[in-house]
Amino acid sequence: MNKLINIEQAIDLIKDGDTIFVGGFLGVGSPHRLIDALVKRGTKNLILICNDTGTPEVGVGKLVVNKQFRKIIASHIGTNKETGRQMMEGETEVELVPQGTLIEQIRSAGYGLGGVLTPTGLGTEYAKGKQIINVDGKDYLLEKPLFADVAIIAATKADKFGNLFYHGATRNFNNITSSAAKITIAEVEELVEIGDIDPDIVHTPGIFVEYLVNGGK
Amino acid sequence: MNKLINIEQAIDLIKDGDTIFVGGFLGVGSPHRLIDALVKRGTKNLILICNDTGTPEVGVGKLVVNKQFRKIIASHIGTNKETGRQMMEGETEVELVPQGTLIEQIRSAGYGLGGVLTPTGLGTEYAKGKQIINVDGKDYLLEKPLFADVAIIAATKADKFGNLFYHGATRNFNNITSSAAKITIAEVEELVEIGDIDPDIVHTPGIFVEYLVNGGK
Amino acid sequence: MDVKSFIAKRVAREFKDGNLVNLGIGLPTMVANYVPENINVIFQSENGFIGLGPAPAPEQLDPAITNAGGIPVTVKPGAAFFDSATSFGIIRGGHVDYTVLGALQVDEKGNIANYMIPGKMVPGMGGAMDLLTGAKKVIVAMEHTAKGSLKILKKCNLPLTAINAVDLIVTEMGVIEVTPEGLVLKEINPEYTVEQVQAATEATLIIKGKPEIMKLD
Amino acid sequence: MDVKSFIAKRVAREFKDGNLVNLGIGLPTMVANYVPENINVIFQSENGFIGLGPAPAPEQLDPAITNAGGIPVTVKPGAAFFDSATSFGIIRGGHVDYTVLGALQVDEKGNIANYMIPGKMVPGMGGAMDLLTGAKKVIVAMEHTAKGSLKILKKCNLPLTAINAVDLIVTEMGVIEVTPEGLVLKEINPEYTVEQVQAATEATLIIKGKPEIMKLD
Repeated sequence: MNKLINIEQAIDLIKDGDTIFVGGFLGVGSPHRLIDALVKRGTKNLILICNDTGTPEVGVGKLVVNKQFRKIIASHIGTNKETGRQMMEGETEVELVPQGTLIEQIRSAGYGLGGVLTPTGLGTEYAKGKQIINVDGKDYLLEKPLFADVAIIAATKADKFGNLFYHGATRNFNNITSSAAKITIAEVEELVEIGDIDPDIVHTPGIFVEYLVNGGK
Repeated sequence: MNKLINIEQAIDLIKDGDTIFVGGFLGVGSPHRLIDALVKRGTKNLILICNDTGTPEVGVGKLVVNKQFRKIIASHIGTNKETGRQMMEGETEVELVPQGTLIEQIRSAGYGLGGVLTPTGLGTEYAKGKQIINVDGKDYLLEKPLFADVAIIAATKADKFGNLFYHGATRNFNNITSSAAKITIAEVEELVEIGDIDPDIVHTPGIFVEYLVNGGK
Repeated sequence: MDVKSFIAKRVAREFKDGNLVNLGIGLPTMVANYVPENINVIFQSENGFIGLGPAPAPEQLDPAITNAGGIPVTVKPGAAFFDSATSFGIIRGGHVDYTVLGALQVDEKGNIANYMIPGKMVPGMGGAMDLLTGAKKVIVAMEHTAKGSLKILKKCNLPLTAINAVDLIVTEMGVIEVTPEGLVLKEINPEYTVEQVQAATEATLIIKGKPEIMKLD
Repeated sequence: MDVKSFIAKRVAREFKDGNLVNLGIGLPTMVANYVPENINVIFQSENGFIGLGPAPAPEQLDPAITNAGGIPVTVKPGAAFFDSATSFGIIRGGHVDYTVLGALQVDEKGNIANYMIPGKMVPGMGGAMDLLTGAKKVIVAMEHTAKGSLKILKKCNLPLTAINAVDLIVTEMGVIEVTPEGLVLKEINPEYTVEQVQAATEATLIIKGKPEIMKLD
């Protein structure tokens, strides 16, 4: 059960056409080395599910600039003009989802739910085409699960079983996406021995993490 | 914003007829001093929402023995014969809910969802009367939010703002129920100053906790 | 005092001791600078924490601690970090007392448009739809017009971020409350007449007696 | 070796290195004692952790670390504690490889009844419905009959805990696989004949060639 692989082995796991989760919020808590290696590899026709598309120079935005996505599902693309350009010119399909809905959709996938009901977006254009379900007199949108083939995430610390610990605001989407991908690869700043993370403070149980990449600080 | 109150003040906050969440799993992680004080006070006609009903001598089971509930919503009552007796003899209404469904119903209430869709219980008597929703060809039960007036929970450590930390398996329902009650009262083993719990390891943000009771070990 | 600071200072007067507040990017962020010293307001950052503090001194800078705009910040004692699911549970679940956002348009039903101009600017809703749906009170903080073009309308014509969401509009001209009857001019900047404010507002302002003078202290 | 240990030992042979396994109360708990030494199996405890270890020595006893039956246990290095929402996310989300439970009745459709006898015993489903729905493989570990009364039926007549859920039935008489065609007797305890096993089974056993001899090592 050795989960530690090198970056090239990690990138081998992402195939043309795959749907990928990428952790991070405007690049904070993103797996930067994995992203750089994926840019270098040039894997194409990917579907991205991510909170945002970073900037052209930071985080997942580099993959946008390199035109590796055929579709992007995100809550915000305003910090990366290239995403907007590709959308406007019809090069890349972009689906915008409210941030709180997006994370619940991913959680539904990872946690075995058929979806959740949320009031967010009711009455707006976002709601068009979505099923409305009335619960005790109140309307909600039915939001379905979102799965991925591979999640690439970042963590501050990991033990060799894959238990993850995040510092500061880097937890964001990393924690939940690990539960909803067939393969989760965590790029970690610090790798410690099994038993070196107090079980009370593990943020992501190691069972959600298939592979570890030692990313350094 | 002084959240620290004594046990009598805490029990004053629970009124006859209230719906209460009680944290704990077979008494592990239950607020034992608050329960004892509530037994002594004898507040009546309560609705209980709890994982289980403990045993006649341990945890929330003492409140069952004292006949303080008109209704009990729980996943398991088998360790407390008195709950079964009250149910069989029609003294107390008992609604049994799968454990994973129960915690999602409480989370839905606290997290602003209209409910979740789960496959758990499909095709069984539990599903009778529940709305079935088909998502992409698969059936799910619609499970609605469960709110409470007061949550009484237990934590290992708290700072004076109400940030909570749990040791071991005591987290169980305590963490989530705090989000779904109008008033949450946490009985804590150790009370520390604000700033004395590392923000990275807080399990329950203090905004979910209205009152603290110093319970001691 | 410049116009933006004036608006931010007036918004800050709405808060009460212990309130949990989320501030949007831009002008709303400035509100934090004007919270009265005699009250304790707690700020939430939707990327994953409660207890947002001021910008760091160079030696305090921690790349893992940024606000929702990706800008380095600090956290105050008693802070707690969490993942995006918890963050938006707090938001959607009604645990945020005030959200302060800018707007492209607001109308007399409390509808708000602030996330896209079709064909021109499509940044995405980020967390705005959830905040508008979930926060107990929504304050729009913005300049009264956009270089003369009206923003407070009878009916928004840009895609809505949320319906019936706005409670209060604070501009450099006055303070407008959204009521079931329409927009009530509650306070006015003495540098303007009621007629001037109405001329800068497409919706008909309801005047109940004489509007109070906008107070900043 | 007594009957229960015999069954537990055979069940343990199903596991592969790295499997995540949840063991029910009673006989299934004994399975942990027989995991082959050359593989590493990880146990989940639905009250909130992964990494369940053996019973504590007196000096190791920690009242916060108990199994789902409330019995003190230990955790192994690499363990992680979490709340009930995460615990059942792991269960419902298909992350548990095997769940091992007892049963009152099982039938040829893989239906299982193990949580109540109406009017007699209504303990509640606890986490069983979620485990039966979510685990990748469900193993029923039980004595073949209850003091002579049949338990492996054509059709369960007690209220079901889950439909089409069971994959494998391990008893002291043999190993039975639930297939779309019905129950296949895969292995037999050489102390019994096929006729004896069939006589103790209401459902018709499908025999494909000669059943293998039950092996425990």
